[in-house]
Amino acid sequence: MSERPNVRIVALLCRWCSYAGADLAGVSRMKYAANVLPIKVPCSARVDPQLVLKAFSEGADGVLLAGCHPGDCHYLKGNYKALRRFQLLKKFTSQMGIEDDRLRLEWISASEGSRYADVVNDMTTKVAKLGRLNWRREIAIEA
Amino acid sequence: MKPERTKPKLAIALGATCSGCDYSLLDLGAGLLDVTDQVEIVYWPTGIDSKLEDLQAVPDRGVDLILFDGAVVNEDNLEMARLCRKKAKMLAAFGSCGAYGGIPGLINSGSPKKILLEVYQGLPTRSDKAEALNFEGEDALPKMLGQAYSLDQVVDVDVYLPGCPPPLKLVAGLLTDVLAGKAIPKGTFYASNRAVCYECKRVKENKSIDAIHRYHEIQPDPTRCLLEQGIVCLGPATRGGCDAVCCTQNQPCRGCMGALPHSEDSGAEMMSALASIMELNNENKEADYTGIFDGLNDPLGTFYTFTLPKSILGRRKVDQS
Amino acid sequence: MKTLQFFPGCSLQGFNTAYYRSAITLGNIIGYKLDEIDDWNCCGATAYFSISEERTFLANARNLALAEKKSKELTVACGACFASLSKTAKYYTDSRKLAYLMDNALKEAGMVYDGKVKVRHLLEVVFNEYPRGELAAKVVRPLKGIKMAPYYGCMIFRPVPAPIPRDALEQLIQLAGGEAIDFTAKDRCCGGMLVNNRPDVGLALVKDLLSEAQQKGSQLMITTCPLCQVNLELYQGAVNRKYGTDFKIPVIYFTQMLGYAMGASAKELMLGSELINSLPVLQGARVSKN
Amino acid sequence: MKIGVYICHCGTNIAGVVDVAKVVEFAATLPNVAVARDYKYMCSEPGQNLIGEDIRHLGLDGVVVAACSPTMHEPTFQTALSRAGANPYMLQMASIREHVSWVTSDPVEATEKAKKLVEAAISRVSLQEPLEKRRIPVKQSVLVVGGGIAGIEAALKCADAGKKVYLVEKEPSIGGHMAMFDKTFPTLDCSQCILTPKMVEVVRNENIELLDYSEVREISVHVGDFKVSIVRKPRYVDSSKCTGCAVCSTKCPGKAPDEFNLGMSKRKAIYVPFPQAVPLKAVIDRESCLYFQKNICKVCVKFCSADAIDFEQKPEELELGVGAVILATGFKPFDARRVSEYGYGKLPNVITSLEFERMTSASGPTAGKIVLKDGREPESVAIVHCVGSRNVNYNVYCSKICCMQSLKHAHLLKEHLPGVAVYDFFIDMRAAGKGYEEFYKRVMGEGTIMVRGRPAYITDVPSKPEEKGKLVLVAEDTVLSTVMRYPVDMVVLSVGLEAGEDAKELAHTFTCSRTADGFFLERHPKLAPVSTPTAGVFIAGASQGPKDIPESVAQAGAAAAEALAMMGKGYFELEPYVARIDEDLCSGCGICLDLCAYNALERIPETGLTRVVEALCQGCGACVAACPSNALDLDGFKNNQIMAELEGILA
Repeated sequence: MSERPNVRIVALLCRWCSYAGADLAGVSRMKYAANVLPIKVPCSARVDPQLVLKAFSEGADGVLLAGCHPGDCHYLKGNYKALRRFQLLKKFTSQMGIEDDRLRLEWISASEGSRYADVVNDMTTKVAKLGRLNWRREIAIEA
Repeated sequence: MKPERTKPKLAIALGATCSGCDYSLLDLGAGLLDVTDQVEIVYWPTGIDSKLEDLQAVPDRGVDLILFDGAVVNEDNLEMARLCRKKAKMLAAFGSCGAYGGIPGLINSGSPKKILLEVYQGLPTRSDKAEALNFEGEDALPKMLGQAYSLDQVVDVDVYLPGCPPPLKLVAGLLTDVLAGKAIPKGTFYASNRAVCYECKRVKENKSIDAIHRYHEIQPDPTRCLLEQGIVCLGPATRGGCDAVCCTQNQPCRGCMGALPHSEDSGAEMMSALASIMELNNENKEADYTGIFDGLNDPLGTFYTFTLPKSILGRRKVDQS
Repeated sequence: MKTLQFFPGCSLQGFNTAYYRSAITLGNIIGYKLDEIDDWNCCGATAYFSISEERTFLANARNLALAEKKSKELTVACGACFASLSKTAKYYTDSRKLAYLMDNALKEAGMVYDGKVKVRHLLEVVFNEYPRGELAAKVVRPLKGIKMAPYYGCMIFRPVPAPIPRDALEQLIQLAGGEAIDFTAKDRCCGGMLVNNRPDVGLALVKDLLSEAQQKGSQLMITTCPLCQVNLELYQGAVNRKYGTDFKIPVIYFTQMLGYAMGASAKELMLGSELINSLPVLQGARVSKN
Repeated sequence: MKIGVYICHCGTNIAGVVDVAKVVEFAATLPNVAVARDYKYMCSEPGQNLIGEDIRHLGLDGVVVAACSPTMHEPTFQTALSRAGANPYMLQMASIREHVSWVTSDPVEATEKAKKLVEAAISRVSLQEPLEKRRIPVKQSVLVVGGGIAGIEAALKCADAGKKVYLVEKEPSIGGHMAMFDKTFPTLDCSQCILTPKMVEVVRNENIELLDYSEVREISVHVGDFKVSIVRKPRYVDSSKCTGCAVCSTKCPGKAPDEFNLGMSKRKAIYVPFPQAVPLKAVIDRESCLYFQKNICKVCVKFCSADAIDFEQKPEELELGVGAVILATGFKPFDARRVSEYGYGKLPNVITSLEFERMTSASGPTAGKIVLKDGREPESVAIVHCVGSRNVNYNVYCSKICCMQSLKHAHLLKEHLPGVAVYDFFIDMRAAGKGYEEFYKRVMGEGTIMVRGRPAYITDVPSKPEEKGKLVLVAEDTVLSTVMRYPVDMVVLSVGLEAGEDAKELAHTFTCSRTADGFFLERHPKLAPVSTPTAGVFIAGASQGPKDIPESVAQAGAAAAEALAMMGKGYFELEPYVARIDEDLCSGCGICLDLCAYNALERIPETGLTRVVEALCQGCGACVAACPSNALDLDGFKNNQIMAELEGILA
């Protein structure tokens, strides 16, 4: 990444796979964009769509959901629910004019530190292309 | 003359509304007469012969209760909302439009400008497409605001009476409380704190659905939960108080009573719930969920019919163009 | 009828038209069409390569960028082209530095490459895209009793191995009715350019291959790479002179072999155009058939 | 609300990139922050005391530690809090090492990000509530999966500690790969001789229930009480009667390749896997048994004096409840066929290291003679290292044992056939281990020719007369940097170690993950090498990664210790993260009921509303996110807490 994009990406990471994967990226000293702001959740299935919408309305330019690979969910079947919710939510957010690249779901296992770094970098570049979302400004009450 | 003065003053004002809420009051039937006996209606354009001046004439905070129905989409609505706030001791967001933005709130799914043009010029039935809109002069159209707002997004609101229209027993409830001079804490909702399902008599067995059906596509079993039959019913995410009137009529709930307490966004709540139980029996590594929501072409319209302005995102992203 | 975006490379157009022609003919039989990419350039293999590998990647970046415009896949028949193209594609995704260099080079030419192209060798396509049963059903002229040496050459498996089992060619030979010898040298070096600039090394390598083929009694050698074909066939004389051997083994392409078994005419496959005519061997099969 | 904020330098790990002073200064300005400090090593004793002091003197009720990842030190600081009398769950960590200083090059960006994470932690902690760990009783029994050396060792250790142990082995006998070896490096003591006593002990020990010829079908993961269902395959021999005399197999006409000798010899349809097998009981293999195939014969029945033969035996299903699980499912040798250029499977005298082990073993197919397929003794043998290892086309990792194994083979060759010429082809000689380097020196001293180079290919095609009838290895001797041809009689391929075939399913059954190369993933590479993310499931031996015998044994001990510690405590402390339901908000819509993978949600018959069965709740929060009336919430991960963190992070 040549230019330093000022976009902010909230990453909701399941604590068993993806957060551990992010830790591994750290332990392996992989450098990636500082734009990503991690939040630890017990499972990708804990992520309430409201949280995602809130993130956007609070000023996030992108939201990354990450969980264990299908079949590897620490809670057996949480990530399937996350996947289905994501699909429906995505339909809605695109109706609301939020570009595709701003909302993303990835399976990142505890051993995929490099994958985490790559996803973050890739997403940062893509979101940076779209620029800031500045949601709050646009629903500010006029008059 | 004396009792006259002691009569509490009532006004019913309108924003962007179909006035359905007003008319629904007529369902009080003879009851309405009792009301009119006990209160002095200072302003109710749809009900009695009254003019804006009548309301303006009242001293500030001179009206005990103002029911404001309708969303705020243009400068007239805004002006009226502010006037009501000024004149009212207690201001009630009356109906789903007042409380959440309601149907007019759906203009937030696009840009007001586009919608104006569509309505006033784009309509296929209009011959004079060329005619320009005038927002100036005598017969000027009120200027549109950037988007639609619920009443409490533009002025302070004391109580809420959601519903499209609000269930009569709740309206009666509010009036009785006011007449009884009962202290009503700010932000009170005249609605249930539990979801519609609590009032819905349908049998709930097993919430896991394999397909979503449009209402006309199937013959729903009148005794079983509609959602379990694959019909998108917003009951679980919607305030009760309506006695599940729609579901009782074999119609899915469309969410007019709005989000439950502690919940900011009934639409998101419902999407999450629905997606959670969809294909629930098909959770395995090979499961392919692509296209399982193809039956739901318009989540926005389906889950935010009445609540878009009050939802978390509130409106569609404004395209920079 | 699949359409395969195709990179012929210099040798298929020049010295080894037989390979190109037979590839097209085979396609007409089993159902693919070769769609040559416009304005492709040298794949940078051979000499180029050993002088500046980086240049090779840049040259290929252009080919890949061209390819990407049309499709995410690029099929190649020449082993050398396959090696250098697939290598470039792999390194583009693996190495940030090379990706950077390639992007810049392309920018100069006002082109972009997104790293999406999958480079495939024709052998792999034929093997993976068409069920063996289906292919076998098309065989009308089984090459009964012909012993063949399946020779992959070194490039199909190096450095980016094509996703096929190491006996893919054997399987194809068998379904064509032929008999594949157990050719331990099947993926060894044919000498490449060394036959010219280091004959002592190059010819020795050619000799090794031929002698195993001969000792195991193969009447035909089946290749998947034009360079191998040339080295194995053209230099048999030189090898014989140098080592006092008596090799005389025709060397043909797997496309010709399959095409022939599937009933295409020698002409359509340019069979017989070799220096060591393969037709007597192939026709030998037809005779012994009944 | 009084919050203390503590920023760790972690030496230079954090302070080297993040401007700690700035972060402290910033934190101090935030609401509810009573004190903000930094310290070189927060996890150190003085660092922890710092927190303790402030809690006592300033009466902090919330603590934010910005340091390494919570995965690393959350427990440490939680303890620090409780020691000081605060509730351990009033802690929130901001990972400014793994998530900031280690991954961000630009100090400015790093400091900014650190600030954001700290602010988020502060606004979250101010909404956190005191929580109590849940105590789940732990069953006093262990399930050990796999009867190789690691499994045996772990089983014995647990049994010696007086715990009930179920040892499951899918083969008819325990012993695993070690039972197949002849000698062990570097001490060269006989593998069987040191293993068999342990194998026998397994059956002697009354605390161990050996479930041979059995497989784990499924397991329901409930911490402290795993419900395991095991299938016992039919031996068609009544183990309680069989004496292992093996008369049956001497008489049996049915023949099949002998698995234990890797098919180098034949065994009968009814057979005892190997002389030292445990249990020493016969087993019938349906495929080669004439009775099962043609419904004839029954010779075994005639000759079995104990009349133990029972053709009617059916697969048996057992249900167990155990408190801990130790996975010791071992490895699978790399399939040498995949390296086509070495011609294994085509060239008769190219064999694998394991086959060589059987050959040199006195009880093996050749009764300990090293011979070629035609029975001749080889005059020259080549040993090839790293077959399938350290190679992008197969496995990138080093299989660790092959170097020593190859050296051992070189030695054995010299021992069995004094005159033999031995070539040892290696890439790098990795002899790290006690007495290993010495052994390497010794073998070199014995005249083995070391060739530093990986053979390009092996062929039986001679290019000069002296190569006739030989196997020719063509390799570059990288020391002489010339390509050489080595004609030999026999080639031994030192095949690498791979994760077992069933590793994938096992990982899935026991809900533990695997590394990219397929071996089981430990919870922490340094600090929890035998634990898995699933509490109560431990790993030992080569199922976690290539290992030699001493390491496997050591690891088995460690796994046993972990399991015993858990059982010794008697209860398992479960994080207090459970779903709670507000019955005044629940409408009984039932959305949540079927979502729960642990059936922790049930309908209250009287009211029709939902209730949470705390003991079963694992705290994933799937129901919480689904609940459309926000009646459900998750302790420790409440909606408002996550929202607060979100607002803080985006502030």
